[in-house]
Amino acid sequence: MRVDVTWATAWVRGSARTVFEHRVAHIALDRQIGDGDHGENLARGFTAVLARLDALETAPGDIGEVLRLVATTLMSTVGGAAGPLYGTAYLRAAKVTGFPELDSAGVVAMLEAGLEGIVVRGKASPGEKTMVDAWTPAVAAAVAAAAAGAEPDGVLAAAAQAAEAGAVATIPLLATKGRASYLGERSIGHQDPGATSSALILHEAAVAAAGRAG
Amino acid sequence: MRVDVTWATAWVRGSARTVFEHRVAHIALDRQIGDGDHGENLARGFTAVLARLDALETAPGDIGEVLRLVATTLMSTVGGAAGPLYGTAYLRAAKVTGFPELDSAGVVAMLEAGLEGIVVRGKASPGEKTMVDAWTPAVAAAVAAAAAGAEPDGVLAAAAQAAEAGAVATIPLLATKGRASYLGERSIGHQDPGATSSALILHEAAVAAAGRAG
Amino acid sequence: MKKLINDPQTVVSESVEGFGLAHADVVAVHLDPTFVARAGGAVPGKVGLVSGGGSGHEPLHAGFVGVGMLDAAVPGPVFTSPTPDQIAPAFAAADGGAGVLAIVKNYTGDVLNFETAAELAEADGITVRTVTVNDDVAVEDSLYTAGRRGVAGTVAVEKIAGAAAERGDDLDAVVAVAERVIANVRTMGVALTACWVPHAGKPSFDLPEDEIEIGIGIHGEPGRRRIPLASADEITELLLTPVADDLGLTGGEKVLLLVNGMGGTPASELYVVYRQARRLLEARGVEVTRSLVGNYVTSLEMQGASVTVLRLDDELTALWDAPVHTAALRW
Amino acid sequence: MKKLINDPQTVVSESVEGFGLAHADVVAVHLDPTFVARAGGAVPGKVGLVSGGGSGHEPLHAGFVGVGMLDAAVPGPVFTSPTPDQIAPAFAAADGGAGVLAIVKNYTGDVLNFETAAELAEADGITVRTVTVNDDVAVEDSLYTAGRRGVAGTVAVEKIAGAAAERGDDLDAVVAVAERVIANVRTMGVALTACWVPHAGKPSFDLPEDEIEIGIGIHGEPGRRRIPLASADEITELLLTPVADDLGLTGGEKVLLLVNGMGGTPASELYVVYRQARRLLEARGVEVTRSLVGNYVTSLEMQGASVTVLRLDDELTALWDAPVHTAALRW
Ligand SMILES: Nc1ncnc2c1ncn2[C@@H]1O[C@H](COP(=O)(O)OP(=O)(O)O)[C@@H](O)[C@H]1O
Ligand SMILES: Nc1ncnc2c1ncn2[C@@H]1O[C@H](COP(=O)(O)OP(=O)(O)O)[C@@H](O)[C@H]1O
Ligand SMILES: [Mg+2]
Ligand SMILES: [Mg+2]
Ligand SMILES: [Mg+2]
Ligand SMILES: [Mg+2]
Repeated sequence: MRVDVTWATAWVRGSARTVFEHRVAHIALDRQIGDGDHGENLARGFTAVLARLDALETAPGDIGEVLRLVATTLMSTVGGAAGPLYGTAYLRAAKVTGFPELDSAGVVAMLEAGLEGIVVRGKASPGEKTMVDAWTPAVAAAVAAAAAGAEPDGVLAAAAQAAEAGAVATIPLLATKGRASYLGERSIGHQDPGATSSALILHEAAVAAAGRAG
Repeated sequence: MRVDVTWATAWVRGSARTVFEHRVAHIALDRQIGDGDHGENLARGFTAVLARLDALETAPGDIGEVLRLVATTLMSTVGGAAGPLYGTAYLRAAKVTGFPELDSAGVVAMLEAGLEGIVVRGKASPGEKTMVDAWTPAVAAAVAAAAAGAEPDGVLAAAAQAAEAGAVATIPLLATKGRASYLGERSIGHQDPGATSSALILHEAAVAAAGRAG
Repeated sequence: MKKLINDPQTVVSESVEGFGLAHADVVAVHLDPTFVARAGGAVPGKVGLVSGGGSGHEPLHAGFVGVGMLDAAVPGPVFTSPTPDQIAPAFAAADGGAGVLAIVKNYTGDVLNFETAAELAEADGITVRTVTVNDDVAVEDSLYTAGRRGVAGTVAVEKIAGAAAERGDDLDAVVAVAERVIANVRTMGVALTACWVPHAGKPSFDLPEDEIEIGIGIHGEPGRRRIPLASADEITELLLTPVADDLGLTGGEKVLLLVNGMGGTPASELYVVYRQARRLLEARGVEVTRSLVGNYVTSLEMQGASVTVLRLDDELTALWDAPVHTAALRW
Repeated sequence: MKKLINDPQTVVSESVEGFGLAHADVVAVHLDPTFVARAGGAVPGKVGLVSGGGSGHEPLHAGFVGVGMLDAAVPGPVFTSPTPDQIAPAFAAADGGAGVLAIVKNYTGDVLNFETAAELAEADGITVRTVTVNDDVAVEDSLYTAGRRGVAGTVAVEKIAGAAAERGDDLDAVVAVAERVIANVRTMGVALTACWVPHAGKPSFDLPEDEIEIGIGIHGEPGRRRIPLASADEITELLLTPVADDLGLTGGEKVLLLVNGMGGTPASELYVVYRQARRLLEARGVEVTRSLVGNYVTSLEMQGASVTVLRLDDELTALWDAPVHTAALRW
């Protein structure tokens, strides 16, 4: 139930696992409307994240420390569009999570900061068929859940579910940002790889919180 | 029945036809143990031969004149190994056929001169899996037929039949001359393209003589 | 798809290492983080030129490091932008005290990573200015996209800006020359086959035996549209026309014509394309005064080509003609 | 197989025409009969160098016409030797009064057609001497073949003999230098895919997805043997070992290492091969003092590579380093 530094580590390890498992699936999606490297990029990044996590001499003191490690590692190993976007998301999130534990408002703040980082870097609006289309409904759902009195794990679960729906909802969209935009009309009918990986990663945040509860 | 200048023209036109018809077959053979151009080379050459034949203002006066036209045309349009080899064969043959008509001895002399031209240029012995393996038995059969009293058309028919058998007999041979020799053992089991085209062309010589008789 | 590689994970580093060994007279390769610098280091007082991007476009960019062109190149993984922690040291290696020009092809990934690297370098006191190459006219309506892509025209930007830096122009002047090239260069490409990214195990797109993709980029992505295979002359016209139209060539101009191979197309075919592109330009009254034909900005082993036209003036021509000594371009 | 051509029958002439337009500063193209001569014509008093052979190996040979290398090149149809009526005029165009050296790759067709052309030229009073390049060690037992084939080593022969002619060596001396290169250069190649001759409509041989051909020539013919696909390092060892063995390299030698692409292999892979070839040579105690990596002697769009080693001495090195200005080689 507690969204604390142990949760953060579990989230990151879960994210790595899901990124490895979906490596081929992400490549396949990116091959349709991009250049086929999204799965490889994220797998390379999270391999490095795990390595740095395992190499730590002292356990991270707070959530922000974990997220900062993820941010700098992804920034320096992922490359492509996803590297700076995810990197900035984690970096911004790290800035508002310098605590041992988050309450529901803290979880919302973390997700809001992540989305803000993506938008600041990538300048995409909702509906442009990017990872913003997973993060925007996720933040909205988190805000609503917290307002309705949900616990931190419930807030994360709501965010994950909305992100997943948002990712699927990118299918009919025409891409106007990122590499898929070069395809014009031909980008319609395919799910955005970055929105897909975002939903999977947010799903792991909820799983990690639920797992701690169970 | 007469092996004269009309026959020579008919032979050349028949040769062109058979070369066009077997273009793909010769390419296929050459693709197995060479570089796949033999059919294209001969088709290009005989296309030029027909063009020059058609462009003649006065009909050729003797067999040698026809064969010299073929020789120089093939030499300057076929390229590859086959160009100089066939070119020299026709050139040598032209030298001994400066007559309106050939008797059986004349036909033998023509075939001997052709073979000699090929050997002088290419320096191949029988059994090296080249066109020499069609021409050598053809000359031998022509000599035998003439000695047995055959008419010119009979001499040509005997030569054609032996050439055909000689071409087929190249299949089990290991190539030691020409491009196929680079394949070593892998040249075994394939019929030599140049021997094959030689047999077809000699076949047309017999057909042209028989056609005149019929 | 068969590849002459050992391992998809190591192909870039091994290739860059081999490149460094083969061209030690021109470049010095740094392996961790990976970037390629001019042999002998930064030239004091000269503006440093840095470019980079995903690998798989060779000889771009490392093949253009050397006297008269780039001071450093930063290769990312195949078709994936390099990361800021590679780019920032390359900026530092290229800086001779007169500032650095970053030449970035317009892809979100490249733009974002170079932007972050520039921030890091600026924090270390290095002045970085950036130009973004966007010559691909296949992306027609750039209002609805991330803007036009940067493709083969990049070679012209790097060569000409490199010559300006080499003759001693300051950073503002080098930026201005680069921007002038960018404003005057346009490209359009065609793919006959897809390429195979080493780790993907699949072609970058599926294309039937009788169809081609018009308006491709250089990352193995599909093009803007698919058409039946046509003759080289017809295809060349489909490439050249939007290029010449977009440049507004009406006659009397002097241009550089670059026919660029995508990696797997024989040189003989590139010259067939060049012949027709030149005829079409001449039919418009445009004079081709400089030419380049070959594999310069590739997509691995993709079969296809792109046609690039750069409108020249006397200064751009002189800078194009200025000496260059790199692995892939030398005169 | 898709090709950027208009018609298999016209691809060579259109390509050569485009080549001439693109490189008018270096070459002058003659179209009927087809040959490519140095711009400005024969150099009086200089030995003329002429080479040629089937097309499909570009940039060989036309790409090597220019100052410091060939005076004329004669392209035949794809993979088919040119004819004497093309070659003889090329001899005449190259003759500056000091005689002509014909550089012929050892194929029956090339040998016979050049021989006939030399007879024609001699009849016109032009002295022609011929050297036959036969660097391909794949053809092991040359007693039972038409001798070893001439492949990528041809570039070294043309460059070095060209430099000797350019510095004013007489015909005997140029022949001697060319023979010395031929005696010291060896090559071996691999194909990952076959190529497609334009008029054939089929690949030049059938090769499964998991096999490669070792010991290929440059005419799309199958190699000496077929093996399962292996790593680049393993393949490179299969190529380099017979080359180094045949040259008898035991350590202490200085060599030129040429990694040549067959046309369809990306540059990045050639550098992976180069890296390993260089490591293997160094492990033998052989010093690589000169290098060349790229598509120089190709087989249309074939994927594959060849490894060439030339044992150098001081004179050959100096001649290799001498200035050259051709479409494909320039320094
Ligand atoms: N401007 C942008 N804003 C937000 N997300 C973006 C933007 N551009 C691209 N993306 C995301 O990045 C994903 C592609 O990432 P990746 O394949 O790793 O990088 P690249 O496109 O450089 O190959 C897209 O699916 C999209 O979700
Ligand atoms: N030295 C030779 N003597 C006789 N015939 C030869 C010799 N070398 C090659 N040939 C013949 O030439 C044929 C190949 O001709 P072609 O394919 O047109 O030329 P290339 O081998 O140059 O591609 C072979 O099938 C063989 O019959
Ligand atoms: Mg991608
Ligand atoms: Mg042949
Ligand atoms: Mg990418
Ligand atoms: Mg041939």
